[in-house]
Amino acid sequence: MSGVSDAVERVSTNDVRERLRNASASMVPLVAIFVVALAVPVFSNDYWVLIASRTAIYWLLVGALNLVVGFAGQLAIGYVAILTLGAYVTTILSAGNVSPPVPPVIALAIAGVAGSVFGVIVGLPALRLRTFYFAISTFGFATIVTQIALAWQSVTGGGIGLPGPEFPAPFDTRSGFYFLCLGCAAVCTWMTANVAHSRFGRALVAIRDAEVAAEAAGISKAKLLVMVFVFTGAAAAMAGGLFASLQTYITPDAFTFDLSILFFISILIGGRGSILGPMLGTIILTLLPEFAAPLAAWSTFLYACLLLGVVLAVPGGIAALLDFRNRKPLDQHRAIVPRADVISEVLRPSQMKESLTLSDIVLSFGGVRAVDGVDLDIRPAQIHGLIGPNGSGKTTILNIISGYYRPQSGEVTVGGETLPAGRPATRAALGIARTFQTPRIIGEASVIENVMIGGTINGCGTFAEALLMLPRGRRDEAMLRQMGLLVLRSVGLDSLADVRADRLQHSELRFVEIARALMSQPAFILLDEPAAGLAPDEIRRLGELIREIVRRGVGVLLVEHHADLIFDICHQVTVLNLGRVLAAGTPAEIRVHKEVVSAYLGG
Amino acid sequence: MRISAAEPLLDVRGLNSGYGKIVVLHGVDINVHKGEVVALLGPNGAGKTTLLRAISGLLPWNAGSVHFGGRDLSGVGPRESARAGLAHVIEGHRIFTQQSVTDNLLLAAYDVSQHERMVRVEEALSYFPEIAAKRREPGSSLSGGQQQMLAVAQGLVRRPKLLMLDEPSAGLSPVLVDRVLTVVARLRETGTAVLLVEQLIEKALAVADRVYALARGTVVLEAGAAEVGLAGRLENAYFGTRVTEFSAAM
Amino acid sequence: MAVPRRQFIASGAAAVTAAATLSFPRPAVAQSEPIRIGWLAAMTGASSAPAIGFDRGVQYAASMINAAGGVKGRKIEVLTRDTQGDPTKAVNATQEMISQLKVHAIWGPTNSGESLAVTPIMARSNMPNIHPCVVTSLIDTKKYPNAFRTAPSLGQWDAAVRGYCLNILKTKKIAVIGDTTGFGATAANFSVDAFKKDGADVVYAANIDYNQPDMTPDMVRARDAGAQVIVVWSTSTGMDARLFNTRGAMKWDVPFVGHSSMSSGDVANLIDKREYWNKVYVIGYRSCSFDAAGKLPPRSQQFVDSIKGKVTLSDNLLWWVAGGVDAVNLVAKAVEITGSSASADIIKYWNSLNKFPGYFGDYTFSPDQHNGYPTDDVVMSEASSAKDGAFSLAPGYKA
Amino acid sequence: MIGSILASGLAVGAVYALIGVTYNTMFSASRVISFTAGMLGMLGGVFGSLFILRLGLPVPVGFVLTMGCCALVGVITEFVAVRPVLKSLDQHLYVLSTLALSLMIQQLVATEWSTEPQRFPRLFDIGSGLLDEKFWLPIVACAVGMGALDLLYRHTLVGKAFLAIAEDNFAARALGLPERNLRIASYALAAIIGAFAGFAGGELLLAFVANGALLNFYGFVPVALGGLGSNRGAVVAGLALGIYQQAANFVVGGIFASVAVFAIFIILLLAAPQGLFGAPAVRRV
Repeated sequence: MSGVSDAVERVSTNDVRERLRNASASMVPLVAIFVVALAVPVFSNDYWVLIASRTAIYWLLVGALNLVVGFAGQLAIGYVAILTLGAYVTTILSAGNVSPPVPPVIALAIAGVAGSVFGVIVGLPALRLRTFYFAISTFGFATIVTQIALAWQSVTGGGIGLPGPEFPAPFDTRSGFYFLCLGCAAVCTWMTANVAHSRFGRALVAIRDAEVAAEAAGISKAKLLVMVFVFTGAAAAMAGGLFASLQTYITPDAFTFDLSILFFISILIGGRGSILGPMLGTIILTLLPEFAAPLAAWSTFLYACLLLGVVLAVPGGIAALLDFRNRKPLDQHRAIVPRADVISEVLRPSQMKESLTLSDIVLSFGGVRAVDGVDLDIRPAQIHGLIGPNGSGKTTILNIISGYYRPQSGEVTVGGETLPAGRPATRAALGIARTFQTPRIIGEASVIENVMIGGTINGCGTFAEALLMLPRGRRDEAMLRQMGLLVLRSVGLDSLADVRADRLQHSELRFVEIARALMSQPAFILLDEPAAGLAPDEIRRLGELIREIVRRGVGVLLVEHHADLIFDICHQVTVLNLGRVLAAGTPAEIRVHKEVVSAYLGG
Repeated sequence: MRISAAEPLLDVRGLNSGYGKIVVLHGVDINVHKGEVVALLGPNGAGKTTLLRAISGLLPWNAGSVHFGGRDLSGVGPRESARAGLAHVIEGHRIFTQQSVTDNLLLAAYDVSQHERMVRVEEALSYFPEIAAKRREPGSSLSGGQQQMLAVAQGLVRRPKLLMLDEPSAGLSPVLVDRVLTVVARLRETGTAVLLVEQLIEKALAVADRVYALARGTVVLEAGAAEVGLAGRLENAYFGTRVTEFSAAM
Repeated sequence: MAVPRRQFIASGAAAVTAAATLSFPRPAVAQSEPIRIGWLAAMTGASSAPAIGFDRGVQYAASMINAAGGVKGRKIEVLTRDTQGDPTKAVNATQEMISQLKVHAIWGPTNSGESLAVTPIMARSNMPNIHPCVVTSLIDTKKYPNAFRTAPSLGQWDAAVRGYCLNILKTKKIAVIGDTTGFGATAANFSVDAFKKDGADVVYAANIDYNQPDMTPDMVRARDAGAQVIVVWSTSTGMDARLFNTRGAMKWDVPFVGHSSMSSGDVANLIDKREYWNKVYVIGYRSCSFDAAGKLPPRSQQFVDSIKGKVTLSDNLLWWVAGGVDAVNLVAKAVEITGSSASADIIKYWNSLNKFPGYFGDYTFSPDQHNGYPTDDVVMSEASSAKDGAFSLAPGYKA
Repeated sequence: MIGSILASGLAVGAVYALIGVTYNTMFSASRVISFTAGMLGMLGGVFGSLFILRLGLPVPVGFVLTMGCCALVGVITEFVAVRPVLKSLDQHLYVLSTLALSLMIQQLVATEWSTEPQRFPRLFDIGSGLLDEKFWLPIVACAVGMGALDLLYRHTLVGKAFLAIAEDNFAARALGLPERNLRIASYALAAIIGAFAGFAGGELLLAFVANGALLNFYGFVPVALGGLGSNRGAVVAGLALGIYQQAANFVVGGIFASVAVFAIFIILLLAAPQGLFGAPAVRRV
């Protein structure tokens, strides 16, 4: 995509510095915590080193699980299953119950591999099951694993269990082992942060909060989740291996369901989509019982109170408490001032010469024919207006084009090439972007992040590259952020780039959606009532913006109730009524078309 | 502006409302007098449905006031407004398909005293013989038009002072539309006020005393249903051209 | 974003100060400092009954010694941590006792799951440890020279049960039932193997989920297999009672032999008819058994009299209380004789014990034998005969 | 042999089914799946034992008190764990709030009642062996409960209002139905159903704190397999689950029984995510 590479070239050094500052700013507290953690053995004793090791191990798991629960929003409450698996694999291999003894470190690595496989198995139901169902299924796996550990006595030692692996020097002392755990935790945190700040991290959040928009941006939920499950599984299993060594001995009853709940809760009281929050959550929940030793009998109760308190008082979790940047008030009298001139920087002249064509589309829900043999022809560099009373099938047609609905007959083609029906995730790559009637925005993410979602498919680095922050991954980030800022400037929202999206006004969200659509350098944009809820002057600016977009050769399909806007900017207008085309032509023709007027006004 | 000496039954002033961040209504002023049929017209997305929801308390409003029968309805939920005699028949004839016609009506009579309920139900059914015949059958067995009648009947069960109908004609054949609208006419005779949201202008004008046209969340036109050249003015109001002139003209 | 950092340092600092304030001068230097005994007790959570019983003994013994002026002027200080039967909590608590509370000896934990996890940790710092947990592998003078067992091992329990079934009841066809917990599964398997070794015929063996509402299928199978005795390895009173009720309903007079949970008071509440509790024989101890004349052994009787009014026995077992007392006394004695509370000295003293007269039993340890409880003192007793925490000997024993 | 498997299978199945109905009743009133459902079953047993055995009250009094207390718990659930999170159902905060509440209930019972199973009173003392009341009581209770619910839903206006809210909450509100009070009422109702299950199954499952978590899961399985919101499905799936579980206990033994149950649960759910009588997923755009 030449336009994109232009953008990359245009990444000036201070943009890069800016980007690094943003990324590192969020890292500062994490690093600080690890620095303090490093000092624990120095000015305290083995007891606190043990507790610290435990915290580090839990965080190793929670940190990774955070991607599944906190970012992707999958309610995986049974992750102790993978901890258990990891613990047993590491222990059994290094004890040599089934094979010649393996050095613990290698056993740990093998456990990681096993964990990533098992992680996918435990995770896959998420693609098919509703949230709560998925939660229960993970809980099911947790039970199955412990029961098998109990039954398979010859290998797992059954009820008596096995002595945990002992790591070789320098990890054979309390502090030596602690630094091992801390190291693993640090690496895991670094990787999670990399993913979180990459297009993959944003895609996960998109799946959580705006799944439909995510699909429209070409994000494949299945692919993404599998990659995350692999990573999380590996981390969780390795945490298990370390856990086994820390416990010095593992029995099935050491892997209580409470442990699973602890992991899960740490994330949620920490706050979804944050790394610092869950980390503090883990630390607090691990330390709490130690300070409250006399209250042991009531620990669970207090724990539950804490949870309930957080849910009711601060649903955003610790992260929300610490989010100061979004506390400072926004300028109340701000206005959206699109910069038409910037559009020329954002969009390269579209090469698309053919038009997007709908031929004889029929789709009925139940008995009702929502769309009844509609033909439509959206030409490049033209605005095609689509109007009609409620329930005349306008939005349905948009959903057919963008692949959410599968028409019973008829097809959608671009230059004679048929678009796969019912597969929304393919559209972005085909150069078709869209906005939604009610903005599908990730409220908890910043405006720029929301916009960058639209460019997800433009990235070329793989998940692994993002994980390890390899050059290509870094370049993707630079490019996307650069593009994002440009696009925001073009729609006139660059001043709000780092603000939480849910703090914006409705009208601004509409422009954010357009910005997101522009990110993918589309050949066609489908706008679903972009003017709804906008003030007259905003509508005017919207009109100018659309005009400018079209000047770059993009074809626009505009579904709108504001007749004035339609007649103002459209080249072609199609009027629908009861799923049929009532009339089509230039605004002038339509404006005087008797049937239209009556149908539109009723009568 | 037609000023009436009598205190209006429903008096809405400077109402702002919407969904979450989306402000749909910008300072709407309308009123309905006792026994009067008022049609609320306007293009899609103008905020007609939103207005009805705000009045009946289904939607909270952030500014302005609503008085019904002299009572301030601010912060009052749909249940209280219904008890106060303000019945709202929402769009899309959303009746309870799994329950019988009679039960649907009994539910509307939830607050009515035990012995009174069946009386009210029969009374409501008397307006619609065609569904009275199907009183035992589940709502799902009714045709779209019959479901709409049932929805209207639900509104009547409470013997409301004001009945708000949201697009009762949507998806109905012309014949059925007339059936529903004749009921409106009958109600006027019994002294019940009606606030009617309609797409079909002619039909609306036929039964209405007054019309309001709503566009982009504000009242762009108020007129007597009988005034001449109304259609043209409506058209302009709809398509948003020279709106200022019209509002100035009023 | 400076605040989180501050927060963490705050809690970190709290940790450190806590460490500072709680840490004590090294035992060797101060001879007047109290003798600190760490007590790892599963006081709450499931199967907390034994710990509660032990605790009464522990507190009683400590108060007695302190009332008498302590050991050479040194008071006994019992530091209890409630592990709730959770190995993870036990590991934390043990490390806390070693590095933070700087205890001189540790008594407990009271169940094997926890003990398995903490024993290596104690061994690492050579912490003198006494515990009543049965799992055989817990005692290993090579790996854990610091760990001593003052109660029978699983092997000793099983020997008693097996001996009773084969030699006294003279049964040949055995059914073995365990629950699905770690202990149940292990003990059952162990028992099955041992019976087979002794040439007995194990006609039925099963693990039952203790939440299973109805035991009929398993009981019917056992009967059809021709079982003459049913050996039960479970700590679940619910499961025990269900087994008894099923046997009663089946009008089958097969004896139950096995774990002492079958004699717990909870079972009494759960059985449909009192007589369903007959012909149930549980592991007991000579020191806590009434002979045919209904008398306890003299030493035990004198102990019971001495604690009368101070410790309630009605709702728990005598051997728990006695065991708790003995644990404290073993530590106190070690300090008294050696005049030191150093780990090495305590362990050295324990290793020298021969028939140390405890209330629960006579303990004998040597450098390569840390199973201190005399096998012959493990006997079977009538489950339903509980009186002040003691039981009558099962039929067939000569007093 | 088969007889006793069927007897205990149907009995526990009936309890599971009623807990499933508890889940459904809460769900249809609020679209919330509450972890407290199983706890209510447990409380039904514990309160029953407390009032009748420990406090020595006559059975009818004990029964009424048990239902009353549990109804109260249900109402508390609505106020504490459900209403506050209704605004943000999509965030699934209800999973946490109800989980927290159920943990509290469990902990309270464990410390204030007992961690060991306690006896539940013999109510009628009718039958023995396979026809023992502990087996048929839950089954009868299930039948009675479903019958009563049917009467409520078909022949009382409140019941119809419950259905109305379940079918179309918005329309119900527009109609002027007291939606909030009805929601509270259905939480009380749900709690009573759960308590009823626990009470009827008391002789079988005993008054045991661990039953809470147990029923939470085994009560949810019928809901998932039968289809969320479908009581018919819950009953069918519940009874099936009971028999399957007892058969598994018998065939593969205690240790693998739970594995068998979880395995079949996950497999069936993947095969039919909406369950037997469940509604298909709603359109997203």
